[in-house]
Amino acid sequence: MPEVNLAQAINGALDTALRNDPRVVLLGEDIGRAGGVFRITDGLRASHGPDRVFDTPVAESGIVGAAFGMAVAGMHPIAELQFLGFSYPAYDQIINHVARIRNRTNHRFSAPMVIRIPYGGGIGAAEHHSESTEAIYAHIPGIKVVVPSTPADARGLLLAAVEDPDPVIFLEPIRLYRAIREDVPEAVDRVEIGPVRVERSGDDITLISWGAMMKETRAAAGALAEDGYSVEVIDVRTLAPLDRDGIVASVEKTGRAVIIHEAPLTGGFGGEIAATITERALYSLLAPIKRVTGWDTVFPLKRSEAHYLPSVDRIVSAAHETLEV
Amino acid sequence: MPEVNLAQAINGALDTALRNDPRVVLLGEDIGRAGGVFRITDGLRASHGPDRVFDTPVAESGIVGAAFGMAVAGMHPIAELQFLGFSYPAYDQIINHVARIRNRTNHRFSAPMVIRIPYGGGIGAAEHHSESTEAIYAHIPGIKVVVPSTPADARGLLLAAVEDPDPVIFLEPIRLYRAIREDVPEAVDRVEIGPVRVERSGDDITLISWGAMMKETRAAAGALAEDGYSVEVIDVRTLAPLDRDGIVASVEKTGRAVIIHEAPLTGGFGGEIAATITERALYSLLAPIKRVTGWDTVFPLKRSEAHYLPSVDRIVSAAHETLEV
Amino acid sequence: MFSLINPDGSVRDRLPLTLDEMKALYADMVEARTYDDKSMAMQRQGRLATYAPFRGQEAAQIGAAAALAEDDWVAATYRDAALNWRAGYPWELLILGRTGDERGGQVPEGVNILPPSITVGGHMIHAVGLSWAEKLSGSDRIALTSFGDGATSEGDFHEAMNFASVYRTPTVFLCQNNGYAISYPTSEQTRSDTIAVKADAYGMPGIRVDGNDVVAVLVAVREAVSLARAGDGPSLIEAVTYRMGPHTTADDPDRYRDGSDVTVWAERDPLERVRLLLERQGAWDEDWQTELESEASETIEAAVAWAESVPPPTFAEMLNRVYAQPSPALREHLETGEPSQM
Amino acid sequence: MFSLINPDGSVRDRLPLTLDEMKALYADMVEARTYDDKSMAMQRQGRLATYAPFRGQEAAQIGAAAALAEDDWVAATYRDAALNWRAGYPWELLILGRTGDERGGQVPEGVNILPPSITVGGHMIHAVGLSWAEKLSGSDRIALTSFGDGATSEGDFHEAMNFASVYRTPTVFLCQNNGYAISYPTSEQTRSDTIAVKADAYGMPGIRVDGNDVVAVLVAVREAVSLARAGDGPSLIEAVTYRMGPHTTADDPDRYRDGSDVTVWAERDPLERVRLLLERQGAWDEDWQTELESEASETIEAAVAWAESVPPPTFAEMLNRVYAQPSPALREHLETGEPSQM
Ligand SMILES: Cc1ncc(C[n+]2csc(CCOP(=O)(O)OP(=O)(O)O)c2C)c(N)n1
Ligand SMILES: Cc1ncc(C[n+]2csc(CCOP(=O)(O)OP(=O)(O)O)c2C)c(N)n1
Ligand SMILES: [Mg+2]
Ligand SMILES: [Mg+2]
Repeated sequence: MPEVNLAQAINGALDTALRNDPRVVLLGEDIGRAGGVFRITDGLRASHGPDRVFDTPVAESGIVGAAFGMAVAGMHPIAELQFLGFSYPAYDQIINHVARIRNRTNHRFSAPMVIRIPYGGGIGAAEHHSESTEAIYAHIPGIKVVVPSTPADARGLLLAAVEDPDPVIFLEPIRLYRAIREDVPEAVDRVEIGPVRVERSGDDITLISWGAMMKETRAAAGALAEDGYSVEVIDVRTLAPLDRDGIVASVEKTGRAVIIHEAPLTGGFGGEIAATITERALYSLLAPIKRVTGWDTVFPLKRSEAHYLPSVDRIVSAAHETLEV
Repeated sequence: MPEVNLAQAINGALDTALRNDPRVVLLGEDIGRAGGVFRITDGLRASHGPDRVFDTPVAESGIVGAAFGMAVAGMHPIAELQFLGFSYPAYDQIINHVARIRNRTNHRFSAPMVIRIPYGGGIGAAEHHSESTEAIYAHIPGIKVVVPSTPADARGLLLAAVEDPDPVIFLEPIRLYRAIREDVPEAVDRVEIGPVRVERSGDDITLISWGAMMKETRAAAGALAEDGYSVEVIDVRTLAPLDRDGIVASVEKTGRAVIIHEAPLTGGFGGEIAATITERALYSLLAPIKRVTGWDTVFPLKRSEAHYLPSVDRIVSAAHETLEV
Repeated sequence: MFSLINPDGSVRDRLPLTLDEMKALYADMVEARTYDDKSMAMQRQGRLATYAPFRGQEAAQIGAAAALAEDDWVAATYRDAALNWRAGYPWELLILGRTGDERGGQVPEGVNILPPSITVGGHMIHAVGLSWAEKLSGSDRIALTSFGDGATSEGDFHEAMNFASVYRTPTVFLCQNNGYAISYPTSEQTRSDTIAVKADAYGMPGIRVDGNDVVAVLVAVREAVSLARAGDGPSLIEAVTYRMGPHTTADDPDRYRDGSDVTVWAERDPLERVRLLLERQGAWDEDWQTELESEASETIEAAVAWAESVPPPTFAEMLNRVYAQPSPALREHLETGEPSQM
Repeated sequence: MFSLINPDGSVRDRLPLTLDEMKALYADMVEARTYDDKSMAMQRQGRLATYAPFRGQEAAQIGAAAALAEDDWVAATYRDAALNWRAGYPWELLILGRTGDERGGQVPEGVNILPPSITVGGHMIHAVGLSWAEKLSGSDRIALTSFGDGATSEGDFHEAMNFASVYRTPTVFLCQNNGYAISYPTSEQTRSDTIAVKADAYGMPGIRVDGNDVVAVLVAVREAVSLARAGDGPSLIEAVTYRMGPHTTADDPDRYRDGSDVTVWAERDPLERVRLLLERQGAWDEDWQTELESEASETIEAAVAWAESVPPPTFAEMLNRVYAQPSPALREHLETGEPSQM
């Protein structure tokens, strides 16, 4: 699978999972004949049959609840919810059932399943199509929350998610689906769910982000490097479980951190990361931590989108303020 | 209304609201004839009639969605959801509709409504009855999130919520319903939604909490005072909008902070507060901020409840560690 | 299935409308189709965000809206521009919304129409709440909610139908069964023979009507509106129609349907049968058609021009519409946030 | 309404059961009632958390469970202890659960019963998924889900019914219509004449059965189970019954019902009619009754004794059951968290 984009990497991983494990089935709205609204499941119904890849009624709670039942009965379903903004009707099933079955049966039953959800803005989409509410999932014990930002991670983390004994929310950055291509050998099988990926090493400052915002974060790191700074970039990749050690180790080294996410500031997952750093690396901090995030508003429509999304400039200037302390 | 507990204060505020404003109606499961599972609406159907106080089918999305429609049409509905753990079926309505109508119509329509929800553990209740997932609401732009911890605040904040032009989630700490009595004159009309309440002034350390955990926080403050420390206690009261200035001012004075909440650590609202302090008062900090919270697990059943709930001891020892830096 | 006008323009029964009223309905459908065509073209030019065309559904939408009083409530969907417009939503605001501007939802005072719902299923209960409030306040305003076949699979459909029947709210449920929820055919979405029959589960009247017959829809919705206004509670109307175009401009229907149905339904075109009917009565000619089309074109062009002349929302506007008064965080954003470069 | 045994013990039709089978059903109901009474008493002594009694609903529960195969899936509610037990859930684990211990949900291998659902409505779709998985894997296992009248108001009921019918999953939907959702009477929850009729909205067979007639319930559920096992899809059974006790030990029914209905339903007691039937056939006497009761008492006492002998979960146990492997945060909690004083 050389040189694929993120969308193709996910398609390939789904194909591999369906091929390797008869317990894997796919279900979701328009994922069969139409191949999904982002074509992520393109061709899978044709190659694996209508008894492996199911189109479903428009009923998110039903999709997740049915997949949950299947998982408890021993299958490894992969459900797709069409957009993160349409995952909320399934929130009750996820928090009250999917996340809890192991706990409430003391391991007797479990729900090895994946819920794939495209998320994030940047494509001028309609209302509810640009959500970045990962924080409401990362807070819930019993599930894992994974957000890849590269084709290789997408493939590796998805294959790991499918094999994970616990349920995994797999968030797919819409605006990166076709933004980056990279060589993803089929042999890249699993990427461990948990550890952050240090994408770039540096000594002066740590930029911390995940998913779609990695694009701007990388660009900001490049710009700062041109200004002569040595920048470390961390792709968190897994919000739950959170690799606190990985993050703290980096900030202990650099003494400075900027956290970048697309969700609104207040209650965003950046708060957790900033709190963690303060608790564990206070004496290493050379400057206040900064968060560069979406504003405390509803993700806007196309004409205001550029006002909302954290820009490379905002990241660079936050980094400068941090560096100049 | 002299010497009432928190439950009675809320009942009294609902009665006042129904009396003062014909636009106010109440709806929810078992709130009418039965007076609510916690008897918070006791007597209100009898005194205001079945056209003001509605029992509803067991359908949380329906309750919130119908209340939303009523609010858009000019009423001021107060919906009750029976427990925070049963609010998730309504999450989609709250996040996608209630919180957004003003934004998506540029103020043409709005949803002046209150959603009352008992929350929190400590009474040995069944699964889903002890949730403390305030963080998933406090992150959502367009709504306000209020959590009283005293009878006077409960009355004052509820009356303010009813008059608020925007939707308010009103979280009621179950285990404080009947725990404290206080004199609540009927004249106490509104307590502004927003500002924190400095419940106790001190110079050595700030304890920050809200809602049900205020009880343990108060006890811990008492214990620390006996040990000779001067303790400041902040009742956040309003999680959204968050009074960052109030919190930062206190920590700038004391230099030390312990944040206490019942929800699991990771992604809890304490992260936001700790992040805020680090961003704005880093140079005042004399010690790392500590969070004393629930563990990263599902709120347990009765026999494990004492393992889970943050105890006075845990708060006191976290404070000691902070003070001894 | 209740139907009054055959595809060839002959009628099954006396129509309860004057010729002028028929002509007005036809003119409205022509205007709506002009809007739809224009929007498809604009989207292709990058001037609109994704667009969901309603071609083929004009009769269902215009017929339903024509049954409403001016100040009735409407809660409809992204595909219901014709319905919303006929109910009072100005074209220019519908277009402004489709350019990706929240101010498109800011309908004039007196127009009681919620912005088109993008979530499938969530808005039906709003119509229940709106009309419940009217009932409680003693007004005779009712609410109509329009939704697709796909929306009937959502739990929210069930809760809305149940609340409406339990509280006997003056609500009209209009389902435009256009054959698909994106790629998923109605025939697979449910095992009930019709959508109308689902009303039985709520002890509510349910009727199936030819959705491509503007008069049949008008009559059916009028009946439901009268029941509601008279205090006799809600009804469900299933308007059987067909989505002639793609789901949205981002969709490729060839992936899930061959052209055969489209051909069949083209013969049942909702405009054509009224044109034939009028022609039979000597009330249609080419000149009038040309006049209608050019007037419609001008109207829509003017609406487009207006919408495109609206300056984009400022950074401050974006932040000032979340709450009645911006929160402290929003006030900080306003002070310190750097407006981005558009 | 389908019914076979009259309240006076006379039968309407030949019963498809042997006398021994009838006696066994009776014995099961006696054992269940013993458990229920005992649980009420224990809760009053503070030995159980809130308890939801099923008195009056024994026939619906025992009859339904008796129609299942040993390894069929069951997804039922907090009120379904009798059903769960008869389907294989050990009393001692049901009791352990009610003392407030998650290990009560850890049923033995081979028992395919989910822990009692506390959320209303959420678990029905699980039965759909469970049985769908069995269908896909070619097994002939089916799933039964039990729920109350109140649960039919939730959107999740609709989605579960729809998925089951769309995918023709081998699922049996058993609604125990016991007259109330806490304080809210069934008659107000919906405007449909029955709950069974709601099946029509899904093209699914629906039947209404006397829920206090253990044989009628058994026959109806058996029929639904056969359909499901034969690949003929799901069914809905409405078992009409009455909750004789409070909603839970925290409830005071005097707030919302006068005693009159209770008196009426007391005459329709599900145990008494079988006792009368057996007595008519010379298959019941006081001695046997005493024997049944004392055996049941011993069984339940032993189960209680076992449950109460289980040491409370440790701090580590609490944290070790969230994931297959504890997360780093949980590992830290395990190291640094101070177990509280119980
Ligand atoms: C809650 C929710 N889930 C999924 C979607 C994505 N989606 C948009 S339109 C659509 C199909 C709706 O079909 P139908 O109700 O028949 O309306 P139509 O588009 O045919 O007019 C879907 C699944 C959505 N908008 N909202
Ligand atoms: C989602 C949800 N909402 C509300 C509740 C609170 N509650 C517990 S039982 C109950 C009534 C259920 O009535 P019904 O389905 O008829 O079952 P019954 O108790 O009569 O057996 C309610 C509202 C809940 N447990 N879950
Ligand atoms: Mg459709
Ligand atoms: Mg009931």
